[in-house]
Amino acid sequence: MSENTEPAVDLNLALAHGLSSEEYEKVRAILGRTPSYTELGIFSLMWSEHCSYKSSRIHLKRFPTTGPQVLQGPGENAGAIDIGGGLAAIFKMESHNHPSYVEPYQGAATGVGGILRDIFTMGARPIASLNSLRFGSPDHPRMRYLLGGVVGGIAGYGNCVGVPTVGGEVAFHPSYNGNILVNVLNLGIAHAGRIFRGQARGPGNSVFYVGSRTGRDGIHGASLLASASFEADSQTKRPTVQVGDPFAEKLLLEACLELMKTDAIIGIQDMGAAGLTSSSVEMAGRGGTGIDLDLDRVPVREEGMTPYEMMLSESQERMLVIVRRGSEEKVRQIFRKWDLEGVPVGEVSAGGSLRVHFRGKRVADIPVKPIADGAPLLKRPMERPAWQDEVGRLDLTGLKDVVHPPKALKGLLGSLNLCSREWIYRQYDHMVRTNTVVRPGSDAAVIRIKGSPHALALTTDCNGRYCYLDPRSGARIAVAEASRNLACSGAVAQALTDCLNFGNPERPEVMWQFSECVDGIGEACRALEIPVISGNVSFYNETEGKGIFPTPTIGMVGIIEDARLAMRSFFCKEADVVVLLGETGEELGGSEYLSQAHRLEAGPLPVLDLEREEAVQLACIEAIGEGLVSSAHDCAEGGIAVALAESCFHPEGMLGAEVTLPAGRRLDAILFGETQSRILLSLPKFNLGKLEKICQDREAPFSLLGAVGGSRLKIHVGEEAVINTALTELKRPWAEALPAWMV
Amino acid sequence: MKVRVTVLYKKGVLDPQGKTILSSLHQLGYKEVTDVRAGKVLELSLPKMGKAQLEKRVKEMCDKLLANPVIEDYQFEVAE
Amino acid sequence: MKVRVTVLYKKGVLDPQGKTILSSLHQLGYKEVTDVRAGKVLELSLPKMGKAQLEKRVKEMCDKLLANPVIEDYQFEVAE
Amino acid sequence: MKFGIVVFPGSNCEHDCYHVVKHVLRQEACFLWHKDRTLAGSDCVILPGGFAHGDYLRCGAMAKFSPIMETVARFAKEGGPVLGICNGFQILTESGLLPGALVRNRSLHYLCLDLTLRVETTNSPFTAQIPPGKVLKMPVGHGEGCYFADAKTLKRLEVEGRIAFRYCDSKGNLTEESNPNGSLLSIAGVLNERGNVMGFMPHPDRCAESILGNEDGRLIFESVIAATQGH
Ligand SMILES: Nc1ncnc2c1ncn2[C@@H]1O[C@H](COP(=O)(O)OP(=O)(O)O)[C@@H](O)[C@H]1O
Ligand SMILES: [Mg+2]
Repeated sequence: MSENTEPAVDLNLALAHGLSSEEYEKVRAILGRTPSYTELGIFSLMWSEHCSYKSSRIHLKRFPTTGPQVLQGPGENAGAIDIGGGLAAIFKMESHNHPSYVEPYQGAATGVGGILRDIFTMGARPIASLNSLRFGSPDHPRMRYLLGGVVGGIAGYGNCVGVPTVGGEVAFHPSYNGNILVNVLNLGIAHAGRIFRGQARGPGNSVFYVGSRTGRDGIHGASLLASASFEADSQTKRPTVQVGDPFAEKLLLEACLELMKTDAIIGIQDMGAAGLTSSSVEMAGRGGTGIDLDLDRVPVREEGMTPYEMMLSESQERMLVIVRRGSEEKVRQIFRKWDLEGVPVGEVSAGGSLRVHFRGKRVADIPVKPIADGAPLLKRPMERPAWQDEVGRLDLTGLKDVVHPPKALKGLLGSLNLCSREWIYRQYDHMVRTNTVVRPGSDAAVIRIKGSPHALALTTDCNGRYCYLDPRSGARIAVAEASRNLACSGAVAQALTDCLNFGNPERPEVMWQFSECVDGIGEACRALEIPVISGNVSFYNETEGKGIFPTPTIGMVGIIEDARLAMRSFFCKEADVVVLLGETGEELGGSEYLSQAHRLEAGPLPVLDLEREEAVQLACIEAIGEGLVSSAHDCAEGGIAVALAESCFHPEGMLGAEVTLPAGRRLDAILFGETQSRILLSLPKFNLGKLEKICQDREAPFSLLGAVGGSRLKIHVGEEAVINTALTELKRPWAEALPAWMV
Repeated sequence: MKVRVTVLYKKGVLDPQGKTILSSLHQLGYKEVTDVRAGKVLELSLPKMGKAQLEKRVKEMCDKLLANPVIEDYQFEVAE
Repeated sequence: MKVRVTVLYKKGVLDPQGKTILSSLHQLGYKEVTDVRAGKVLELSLPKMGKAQLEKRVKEMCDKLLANPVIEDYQFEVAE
Repeated sequence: MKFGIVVFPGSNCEHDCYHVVKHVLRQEACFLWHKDRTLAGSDCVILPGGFAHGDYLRCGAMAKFSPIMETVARFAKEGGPVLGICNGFQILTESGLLPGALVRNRSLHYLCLDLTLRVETTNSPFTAQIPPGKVLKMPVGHGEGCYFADAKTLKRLEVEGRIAFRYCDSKGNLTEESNPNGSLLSIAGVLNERGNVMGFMPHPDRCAESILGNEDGRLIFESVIAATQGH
């Protein structure tokens, strides 16, 4: 399509691009004229929900984002923290929900590719990924296909690039029937003094295009796919999904890291969603400069591509690099070595405008500042849903207590939400790079840092049901649980990234859920002193007016001082004593048990006292740090009974336990209630005194439950033996549920 | 009878395998090859049946399972 | 012109993918399918050339790169 | 001694091998770029794991044409020890330096987990230090590790004692369940005729340090070191 056959720009075309009429007027005001077709495309991308965060920005400001460890907070491609020894950990989480629903393998694969680029664009070598997945009802006819495809795609891409996938989470609930969630976290390591940023400085410096060629991939993907709900009839309008090329990504990664050892780079940014447009506008915006682009030089893989298409293409495995003048040859050389494109496509300019040229014509001329910073900022209406009070209530009178606890326990262990995830993580190469000290299957993954005594612990957490029943508390609990998982590995939480998955922000109740969750995260972060350093918002996870459970996934990273002390969650020594940090209340609200045994999703959430939480975690970390402990496991979904059973399932040889829990009013609540701030420890008896002392000093409740040993799990409540079951019998449903369902 | 189903990426969709094989062929000196597309082939064995019936059934299998219309095109033919 | 190269496992080499697709087809109710073999197809674009020349070159490419004679058989035909 | 570790585009365990050789075993190590033709004085060549050329088309299919492979073949012919790990094994079979081929796992899935395997011959530079019949624990990470060769070749391998390792259960028995990928004869590693080239699906590079909970992989590296230094 040549320029004169491009459609004429008017309000209707702008509306079709997803701009509102006010936004279109603002575009005309900024330019002082009607935009060209290409310019309209550029504005529509930059001001899409996905790129501009227009609905969420005013809320995200409420996150705490600073701390002495923070080297880079939100606003760059990823966040960075100091991990000592002159090193930085750089990490971020991102969603690829909609594409994964349409084409699970490629959708998930390109999701991994995108987040990897966000990390290595900052100068870090990616060393670990995690994935947080949500699927619909197990009965839904597409779910097997979706899960198989998503896991295959994550494996296919991550394994090939050589970045281990060391952990994650998976949950099933009908609210995700029409919108599964695929959130991927990646973490890389860089020299703290050599973090690269996405900024275009120094007029006259070259703008290089590196990586794969540009095709007509996913034009309007970011703005339309991620900024509009799915409707049943929209099947045909869905744009194509990109196919990932992990081999090209691997070459791009190595080439970029090699280039980063030179002094050629002024700024660098990946071309992910919104491609050439967002990378050039954002880099010029941060650098306070302009950029001149010559599209005739952009390497393309299809014939007849128009400027509009080139600017909007979302082809994967590409980067834009601002190269110091005089270093061009070095860049060419390195990219030639790796058989990749590496060509200058423009120059940094002083004028403060993005000027795009094609076949001798200027096809776009947009002042950068107003398009980058002037993106609409919406204060969308919020309203607490009318049904919120109702779902928060729970009347237990008339609800029968558990009759056959072993059966109930086996049912929970064999449910898709709680069963073993090994079928998934054994498809992920979780050992490549030989840093994985604690593999998937424990509370948090642990990665040693070669050349440093420290290790990093990583986890992702979120309970969507909690966030639906009480968004603020649910989000607080997600942060607390993530940090507790790290504590169980012996790590002190340093910072978090988030992926906020919500429904349609144009609905006031969704916006209210969002705002509540942001506040919940903020509260917990302040109390536990964990800053938010990066994140991602995914709205419009909605089909035919029905949104998903609000799902603010938390990805968290902590440091273990001495990598050799990294802790796992499995009982491993006969005759160790079993201790509970924290106290078991009788809180059934929101629990997995209620949902499974009584089909009830209701009730007040378990109370989270952040001071108590901190005390328990600190006691756990200190005990591990002093080498007192043999295992540590947090009590989460399924309550203490499930946590005990999981602790017995040591992958290299099961080991049983016999414990006694204090009696109370309801047996189901004692066994399966999800009271917060509880950690199960096992330790040699002679360390008990020291542990008790630590707990006293920290004011963390402490109780002796029993001892490790044998091949059965025996649980007494008060005087009564309520569970006495062979481990093999408990483990079978747990181990077999997922593979059996997948068949 | 045997039906051979060929599934290739749609035109315009990146084909990383095809691209990589092309550059290997070039390195080996087969410069005359200008493009490679890589896909899968599935050879189905079926009892004898009428053409219309066959076409209907195989088309259904392709739409439901063998190809994803979002990124792939398919075609099929009777092989034997 | 376009040449379509089809690469399938030799008889005697296990084809788990074919088997899996077969059982999925059965689950979906396509019981009439009695066997599935899964393989690769490579569509090469070449300039026009004589048949003998073409056969020679493509055969070479297959023997050297496109198929592994230990496990695979290939065949090719002019598609367009 | 000096280990040369070949880097193909898409290799991703080259650093892992380098780390073990250099920092764990305190030997010399260098990277060899696939486009070069020199082994830089290496006493042993390692073809590391990964996805050379993305493993597009077939694993190892394109890597066999890298210029360095001619040099590696010559080195092997002269009796130099060559160890192909995982993707390196696939490259060795594609290049014809080892017989057979590695095809897709029976389960169709990539598999990353610890396995047990049994050493079948100590008559090679890679296994000489391992007690005969010993069961080792090692991780695998592959999607295409199912060893295939025709009946004649398999027979020869057996007769000539060129099956180096077999997957087995923890007691050393060959069982259906302990064969993770469907390999014929449960083969996990094979040797060339002369015994100086070994292809091996498991990852000794991933289990050579106490912090990773397993040091069985050291035995293979230590065997090569002893064999070379014994010369
Ligand atoms: N999608 C996944 N990919 C990799 N590992 C996973 C995945 N889902 C769960 N896991 C692993 O399984 C274990 C159990 O997960 P989860 O039940 O969420 O733990 P917790 O309740 O302690 O947070 C963890 O080690 C986790 O990393
Ligand atoms: Mg969790």
